[in-house]
Amino acid sequence: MDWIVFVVAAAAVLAGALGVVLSTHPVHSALMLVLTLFGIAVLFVAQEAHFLAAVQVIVYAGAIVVLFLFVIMLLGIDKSENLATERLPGQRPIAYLAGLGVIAAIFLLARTAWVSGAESVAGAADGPGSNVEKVASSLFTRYLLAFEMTSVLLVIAVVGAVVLARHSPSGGVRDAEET
Amino acid sequence: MMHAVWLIPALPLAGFLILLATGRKLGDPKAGYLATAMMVGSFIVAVGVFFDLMGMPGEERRFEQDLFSWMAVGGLDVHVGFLVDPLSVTMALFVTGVGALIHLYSVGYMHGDERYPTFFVYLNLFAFSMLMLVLADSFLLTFLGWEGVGACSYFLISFWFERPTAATAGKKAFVVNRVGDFGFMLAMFLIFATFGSLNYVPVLEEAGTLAKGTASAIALLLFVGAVGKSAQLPLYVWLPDAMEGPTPVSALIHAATMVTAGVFLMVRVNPILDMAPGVLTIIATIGCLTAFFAATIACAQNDIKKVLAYSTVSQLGYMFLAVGSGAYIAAIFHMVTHAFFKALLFLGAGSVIHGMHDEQDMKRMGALRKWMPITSGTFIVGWLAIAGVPPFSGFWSKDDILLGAWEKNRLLWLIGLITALMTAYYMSRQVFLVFYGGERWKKADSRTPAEAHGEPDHEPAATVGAAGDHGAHGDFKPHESPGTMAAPLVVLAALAAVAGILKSPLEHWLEPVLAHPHHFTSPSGTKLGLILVTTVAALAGVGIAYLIWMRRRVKEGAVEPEVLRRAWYVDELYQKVVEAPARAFANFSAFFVDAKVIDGTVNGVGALVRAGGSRLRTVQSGFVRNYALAVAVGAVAILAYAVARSA
Amino acid sequence: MSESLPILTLLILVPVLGAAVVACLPKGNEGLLKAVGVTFAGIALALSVALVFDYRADGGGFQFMSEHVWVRSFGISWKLGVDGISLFLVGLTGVLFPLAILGPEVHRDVKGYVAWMLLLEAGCMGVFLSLDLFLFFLFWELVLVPMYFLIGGWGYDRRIYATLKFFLYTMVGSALMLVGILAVVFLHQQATGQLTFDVITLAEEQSLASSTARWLFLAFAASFAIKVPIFPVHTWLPDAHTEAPTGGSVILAGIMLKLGTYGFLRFGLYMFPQAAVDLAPLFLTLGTIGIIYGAVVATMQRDLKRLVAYSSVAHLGFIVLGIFGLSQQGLEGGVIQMVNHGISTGALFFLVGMIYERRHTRQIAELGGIQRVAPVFAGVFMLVMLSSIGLPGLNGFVGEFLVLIGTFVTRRWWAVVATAGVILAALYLLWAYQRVFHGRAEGANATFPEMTMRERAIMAPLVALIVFLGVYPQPVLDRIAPSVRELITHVEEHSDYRQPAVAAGAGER
Amino acid sequence: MSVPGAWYLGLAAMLFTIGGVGLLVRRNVLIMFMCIELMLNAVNLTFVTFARMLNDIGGQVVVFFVLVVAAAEVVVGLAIIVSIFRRRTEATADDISLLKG
Repeated sequence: MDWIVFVVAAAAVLAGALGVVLSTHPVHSALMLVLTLFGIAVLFVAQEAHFLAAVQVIVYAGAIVVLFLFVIMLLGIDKSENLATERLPGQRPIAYLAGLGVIAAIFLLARTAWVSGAESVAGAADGPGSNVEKVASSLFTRYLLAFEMTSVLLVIAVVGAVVLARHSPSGGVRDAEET
Repeated sequence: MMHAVWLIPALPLAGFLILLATGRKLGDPKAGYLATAMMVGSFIVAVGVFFDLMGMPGEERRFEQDLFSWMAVGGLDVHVGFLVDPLSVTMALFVTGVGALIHLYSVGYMHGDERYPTFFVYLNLFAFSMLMLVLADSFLLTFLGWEGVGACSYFLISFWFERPTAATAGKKAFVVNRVGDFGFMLAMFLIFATFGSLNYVPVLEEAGTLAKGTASAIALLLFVGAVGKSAQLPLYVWLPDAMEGPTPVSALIHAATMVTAGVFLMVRVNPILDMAPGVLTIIATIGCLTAFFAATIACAQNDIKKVLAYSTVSQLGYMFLAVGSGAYIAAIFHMVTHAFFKALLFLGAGSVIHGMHDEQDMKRMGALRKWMPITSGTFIVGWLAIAGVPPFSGFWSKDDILLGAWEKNRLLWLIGLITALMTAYYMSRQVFLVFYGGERWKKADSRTPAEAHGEPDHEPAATVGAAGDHGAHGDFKPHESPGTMAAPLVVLAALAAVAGILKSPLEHWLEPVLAHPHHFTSPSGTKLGLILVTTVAALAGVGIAYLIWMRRRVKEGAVEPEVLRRAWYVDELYQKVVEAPARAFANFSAFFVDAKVIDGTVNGVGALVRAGGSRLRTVQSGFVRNYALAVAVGAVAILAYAVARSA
Repeated sequence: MSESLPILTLLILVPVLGAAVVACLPKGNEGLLKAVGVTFAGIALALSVALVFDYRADGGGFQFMSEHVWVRSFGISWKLGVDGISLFLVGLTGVLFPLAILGPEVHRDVKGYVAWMLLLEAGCMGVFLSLDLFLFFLFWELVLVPMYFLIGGWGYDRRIYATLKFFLYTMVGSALMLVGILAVVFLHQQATGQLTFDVITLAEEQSLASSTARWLFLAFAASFAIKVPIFPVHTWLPDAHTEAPTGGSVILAGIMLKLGTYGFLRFGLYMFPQAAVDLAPLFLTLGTIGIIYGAVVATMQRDLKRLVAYSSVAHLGFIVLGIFGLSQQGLEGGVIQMVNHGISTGALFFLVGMIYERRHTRQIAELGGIQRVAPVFAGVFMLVMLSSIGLPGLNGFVGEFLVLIGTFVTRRWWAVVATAGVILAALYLLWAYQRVFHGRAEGANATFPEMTMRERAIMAPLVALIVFLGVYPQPVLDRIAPSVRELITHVEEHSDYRQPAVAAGAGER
Repeated sequence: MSVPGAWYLGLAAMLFTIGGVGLLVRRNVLIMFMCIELMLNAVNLTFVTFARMLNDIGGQVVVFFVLVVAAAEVVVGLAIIVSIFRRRTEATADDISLLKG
C-alpha cells in the first residue's frame, strides 16, 4: 500500500516538475506546478507530516500558484516561449552537466548512508499526541523567536510588494500617463 | 678690557641688526657711517684686548670667555664662547682694522647704489661672522663663522643679482665652499669621536697623544675645508668668479679676510698638523702648486680685478706652502702683510674702476698716473710690496716663506721662487698697463672679442646707471676718488710699506700658540744667499715686465697665450667632467629613476589592478541566468570536493 | 596650570570641539569661520605652550599622564602621556595649525577647510600623545581622512590622482601595522596572560621572540617608512605636496611626516629594541640614500613646490639616520630636526604658496628677478632657505649637525656619505633661489607685490623660531635629553647594543 | 513496511535537479520562479523525510519556515516582475542586464 502511494505520488511529482520545465506556455507550467505540489503534499502525508501537508496544499497550491496565474493573466504575458533557441552561449550544456553533476554527487555521497545525524534533537516526531500539536509546541517554545521574526518578514514582504507594485504617485508624469 | 671681548663680534652684529631694521630710513650715506662706526668700535675693543693680553706673562697669554651653552648633548658640550690668545687677537686686529678701512672706503664707493643700506647690512654681518670665526673657542663655533662668512660672501658676490653672471658666481662660491665644508664637518666628527670634545683648548692640548693615522685624517679633512675656503687647487675656481661682487667686497672678503680663514684654521690646529708630517707635505705641495698655477694665469688676464684675484689665489698658496713647511708664523705674517697690500691693491683697482667709469679692461687704461695721483701712488706701493721688493712688507714675509720651503724641500723652493718672479712680472704688467703708457681709453673701441675675455660686464652698471655705458670712451676724463675712498688707500699703503717691521715682534708674540715653534735652522750665510736670490727674482720679474710692456719688445700675443687667458680651461674642464655628468645623472634620477622606475612601479601596480579589473568585469554579463549557472557550477564544485573527500 | 587639569586630553578635545562648532556655523561668513577656527587652534596653542613650559626638564619619563579604561575586556584604554620626544612635536603642532588656518587664502568653502583642519589637528595631537596602541592606531587613521579631503577638496589640478595615491600608499602601510599591533598584543597575551594595548607595558616586558619581533618591527616600520617617507616609498609625497593647498602642504610637511619618524622612535625603538638594532643598517642605508637621492632629484625639479617636497625627502633622511644611529646626539638631533624641519619647510611652503597666490604658477622657469621688486619677501625666503640648507646659527643646522656627529660616532660611514648631502642641499636651493629671485624681473614678475602685513604676521613667528632655535637650542635640547637617554638605556637593556662612551659623555656612565 | 527514506531522498534529489536545470535553461521569469519553487519543495521533502528518519520534529518546523519564506519571496518577486512588466511589454531574463560590468 505504502509503495503504491509513493510510486504514484513520485510519478506525479516528477511528471509535474518536468512539465513545469518543458512547457512553453507559462499557464501550462503553473498547472503542472500544481501537480507537483499535490504530489509533495501526498508524500508529506505518507510521512506523517499532516500539518505540513495541509499547509502545502493551502499555501502553495491555493495561494502561490493562484498568485502566479493571476500575474500571468493580469499582465498578459501568456505567450509561448521558443525553447529551441538559446542566446547565452554554453548555458544549456553546462546547465545539463551541472544538473548531472549534482545528482551524481548526491548519489555518490549517499552510497554509505543517507542519514548520519543525531536523533530527536528538537523533540520526538512520534509518540503520543497529534502531529499538529507537536509542531505547535516546538514552534511556540524552541523556535518562538524565529516564528515571531517570520511575522515581521511577512509584514515587510507585504509592504514591499505594495510599494513595488502600486503606481507610485510620486513617480511622476510617466507613471500617470501609463494608467 | 679683556672681558669686553664679546663686544668685538657683538658690535658688528648690533650694526647688522640696527641696519636691518632701520637701514632704509638711514639711507645713503648714514647707514654706511653707522656700519663703519661699529667696525671702528670693534677695532678699538680689539686693541684694548690686545694690550690686556700683552700685559700678561708670555706663556699665560690666554683668556677664555664663556657666554652661554649652544649645544650640550650627551658627551658633546659646545658653548658660545671666545678663546683669546695671540693668534685670535692678531686675526681680530687685522680683520677689524682692515675691515673698518674697507667699510669707510665703501661709504664712498657704493654711493648712489640703490641698495646701499643692504650692502652695509651684509658687510656688518660678514664682519660679525669673520670675528666669530677667529675668536671662537671651539671648532663648531668657528664653523658657525666659517659658514657665516660663506653666506655673506654669497650675498655680496651676487649683490648685483640682476646680472646673471653675478648670481651664478655667488652660487658657485657657496657650493664650492660647501665641498670644503664637507671636509671640515667630517674633521669635526672625527675630532669629537677621538677626543669627545670640540673645544680648542682640550683638543689641542691632547693632540700630542694622537695616533698618526687619526691625526693625518683629521688634518687632511681640515685641509679640505681650508682648500675650499682659501681657494686652493682644485677648489679655487670660485674665487676669480667672485670678482663679480663690488670691489670693496673683493678687497675685504676675497683678499684680506675670509679667504685667509683656511690658513688661520691650519695654524690654529698646528699641534694636530705636527702629528701628521705626511699631511704637511701634501699641504706644502698643494700650496706651492696653487701659487705657481694661479700666477701663470694671472700673467695673461686683462681684467684688472681678475689679475688680483688670481694673484690672491697664488699668495694664499704661498701661505699654505708656509704652513706645510711648518713655518706657521711666516704664514700668519704673510697673511697680515698680504691683507694690507692686497686690500690696498683691490681698493686701488676699485678706485681706478670708479675713476674710469666702470671700465675693468686694463688694455683700455693707461697713463692714469696723471689723473689719479693718490690712487697710483698707493697702488705702486702695493705693487712693490707684493712683488717682494725690499724693504716693502711683502719682501719680508715672502722671504720667510721661501726660507721655510728651502728647508722643507728644494723643489718646492724652486717653484716658489719662480712664482715670486712671475708675481713681480704680472703685477708690474698691471701697473704699467694701468698707470703708464698711452691713454688708450681715448682710442675708439678697438677691442677684439678675444681681448674682451674675462668679464665684459661693468661694475655697478646695473645700478649706477648711465655712467657704465661703453659710450663713455674717448670723451671723458678719469678722476680721482673722493676722500672716503682715498683715506683708506693712504693708510693701507703706509701699512703695506712698513709692515715688514712686524716680523720679529710677531714671531715672539705668536710663539705660545705653537706646539712646536719652528726655527729656521739654515746658517745665516744661506739665509743671506736666499734673500739675494729672492730679491733678484723679484727685480727680474719687474725688469721683464718693463721690457715687454713699457718698451714693447715682444708682441702681446706671445706672452698671453690663449691657454693662460682661459685659465688653463679649468672651468671648461669642470664643466665637462663634473657639471655635465652630474647634471645628466640628476636628470636621470629625477626623470627616469624617480618618475619612471619608482613611481612607475607604484603606478604600475595600480594599472595592473585596473587592467585586471577591466578584464574581470566582462564576467559580469548582467544576465541573471549566467550568475545562476555560476552558482550551480560552484555548488557542483563544492559537492565534487565533498565526494572526493569521502572517497 | 593645576595638576588636575587633564591638559593632554584637552589638547585633543579642544580641536575636535572646534571642528564641531565650525561645522554648526553658517557657511557664508568666512571671517567668522576663520576667527572661530583660529580661536580653537589658539586655545590648543596656548595649552601646548603651557605644556612645554610646565614640563619638568629634569624629570624625564612620561608626564601629565592621563588614563581611563575604555574597553576593559580588550585591555584598551584612553592613555595619554608626553615625554621629551613628543613634547616639542606637540608644541609644533600647536604652532603650525593656527598659522595654516589663518595663513593662506582659502579659495572655496572656508567652513569645510577650517573644520577639517581642526579635526586634523586633533588627530595629530592624538598620535603624538597616545600611549595605547589601539588609541594610537585610531588617531593614525583619523589623520588620513581630513588630509584626504583637504587635498581632494582644496588642491590643484591633479589633486584626485594625488589624494588617491596618498591614501592608498598610507593604507598599505596601515594595514601592515594593524596586523603588527594585533600580533604584538595577542602574542604578549599568550606569553604573559595579560591582554593589553598599553605601549609601556608591552615595551617594558619584551615578551616576543627575537625573530618574531623582527617581523613585527618590519610591519610597523613599513607603515612608518611610508609616512616619513623613506626612499623608495616616497613618491606619494611630491604629488601630495604639490597638489595640496598651501595650508595642507604646511601641515603635511610640518607635522604629518613627523608622525612616521615619531612612530619609529616611540613604537619602533621602544617596543622592538633588538629588532631595531639588528635592522638599523637597512634603515641607515635607506635614510642615507634618501638624503642624497632626495637632493639630487630636487635639483632638477621644475616646480618649486615639488623641489621643496623632495628637499623634505632629504631632510627626513637625516632624521631617520639620527634615529637609527642610536646615539644621544643622533637621537636628540633627530627629534630637534623634526621640529626644525616642521618650521623651515612649513615656512617654505607658506612662501611658495604666497608666490602662487601672486603669480598663479609654481614653475621656476616662469619666475625671476623677484628680489628687486620684493626685497622683504626675498629676504625672508633667503633666511628660511638658509635654515633649510643648514647654515649654523639657524635652526636647521642644529639638528643636522647633531644627527651627523652622533651617527658618525656609532655608524661612521653612513654619516660620511650623508654629510655629502649637505653640499647638495646648498646646490639645489641656491640654484632655485637664483632662478626665482635673481636676474631681472620681467613681465608679471615686475609687478610682484611685496609681502603684506598679514603675510608678515604669519611668517614672523616662524622666522623668530628659526633664529631662536639656531642660536639657543639648549632649553629644547635639555628637555629632550632625559627621554632620549632613557630610550637609549632601554634599548641597551633589551639588546646587545652599547652606546660608545664618547657619545654618552663621561659623566653619565 | 513503509517506504525507506532513501527513496524519498532520491526523489527529492531528482526534483531538485529538475528545478535547478529548469532555472538555468528557461528564460521566462515566471517559469524560473516556478523552478525555484520546485527546488524549495525538493528541499522541503528532504526535511520532512529526515524528520521521519531521525524522529525529529525540528525538520517539520523548518519546512514551515521555508514555506513562510517562500510565500514572502513569491510575493516580493512577483511584485518586482509586475513593476518590470509595467515598463516593458515583453521581458525575459535575458532582456534585463543592467548590472552588466
